[in-house]
Amino acid sequence: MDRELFSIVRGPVDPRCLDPLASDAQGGIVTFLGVVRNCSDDGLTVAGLTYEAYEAPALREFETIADEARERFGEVRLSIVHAVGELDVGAVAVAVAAAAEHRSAAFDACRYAIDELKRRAPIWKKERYTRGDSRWKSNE
Amino acid sequence: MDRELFSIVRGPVDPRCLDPLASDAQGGIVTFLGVVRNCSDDGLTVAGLTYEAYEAPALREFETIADEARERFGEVRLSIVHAVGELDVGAVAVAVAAAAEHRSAAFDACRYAIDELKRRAPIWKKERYTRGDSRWKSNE
Amino acid sequence: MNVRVVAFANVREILEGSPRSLDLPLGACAGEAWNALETLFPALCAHRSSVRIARNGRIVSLDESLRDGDELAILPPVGGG
Amino acid sequence: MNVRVVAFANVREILEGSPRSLDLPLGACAGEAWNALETLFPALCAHRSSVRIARNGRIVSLDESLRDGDELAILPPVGGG
Repeated sequence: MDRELFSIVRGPVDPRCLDPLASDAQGGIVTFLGVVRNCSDDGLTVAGLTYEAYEAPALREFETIADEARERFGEVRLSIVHAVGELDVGAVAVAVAAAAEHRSAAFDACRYAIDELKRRAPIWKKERYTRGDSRWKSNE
Repeated sequence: MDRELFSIVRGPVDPRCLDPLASDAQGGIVTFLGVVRNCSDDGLTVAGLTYEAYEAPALREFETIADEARERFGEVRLSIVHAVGELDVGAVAVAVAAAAEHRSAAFDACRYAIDELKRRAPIWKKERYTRGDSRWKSNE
Repeated sequence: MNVRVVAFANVREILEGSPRSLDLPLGACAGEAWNALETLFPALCAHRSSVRIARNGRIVSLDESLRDGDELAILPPVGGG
Repeated sequence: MNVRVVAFANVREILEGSPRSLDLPLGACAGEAWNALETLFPALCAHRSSVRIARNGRIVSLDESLRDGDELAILPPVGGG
């Protein structure tokens, strides 16, 4: 039960870090990977993203979110890993995995975790554009 | 756009076969892995599962499900891979990945695909128990 | 005429070891093919209400007419995933 | 008393290159700390309504009393994921 992982890593997340979440009692594993897109929501061509985090509070927030998911969706195991630093287009910025006996709880917990992470975790993102400038982008 | 994969493989699914689904335009990738559990829904200890498929119609059904997901959830790419043959506990029996510009469509499409696969795809499963017997199990 | 029979899961096990083709009168429908199979394998009766029949890979109703050389598949309730 | 100031994203850029500690009267609250920062960095005014303040890693209201040695974090709207 302690192969859950809550982590902030420098540079792209390697999704294989989520593999140890699997266990013989869990039939469904749902994974979300957030990948750096080549286009911003307002249509600019993105060269990459730079993330920064208030690390210790962010990790505590990950664990709180996982606790809340367990309260809501029953026995489920979660891993949450977020990148900081400079990421290129195509890099994995965030990886969330939820393992549960049945798939419904795994889907619900994974979605809850990424939604809440984006809403609450003290992490910030700067979009760097190919035209040369850059801009901090919040999720609000 | 043709790095989608619809496949039936002999033996456990290697989830890395889903990796080519990622692209620079897709910001969210949701993956579902169905893993062989060590316990049946009626509490028996499971030694493994044996799957069989009506292969060509099953593959057509995978593609139909992907088309339906696109109609419902917009631009989304899907891969669906299912195992046949004998699988041990812990093996991946089915892998579904959905990639979309934003995470909501990716979650919805992945969940739709696995729900419909279980409901409709011509695939059958026999549970083999450690006590020696075995039983065909339908999803109904 | 002659149709090839394929079956899966518990129904496949009932048919196991039998010839996988079925001689039928010209113009027979899927329901008649099922009845012929039930006569050969009485254990199939228990599955009558739960199986579906596919003709050349597509689900059909029991009144679907068959042709020589068709592949007739007997599909019990599915269990994928 | 003295508190350490950490800031992130656009607020961090406004404070960049400045000493990261702030001298405050004994018993000052988080709001007074913010006002002191605004006086030093007028560009912060535009962020007054959107930032949150954390004391030693926990979000607090502006009337939260500070202690010597606290870590005061200035958090603009988040953008993780």
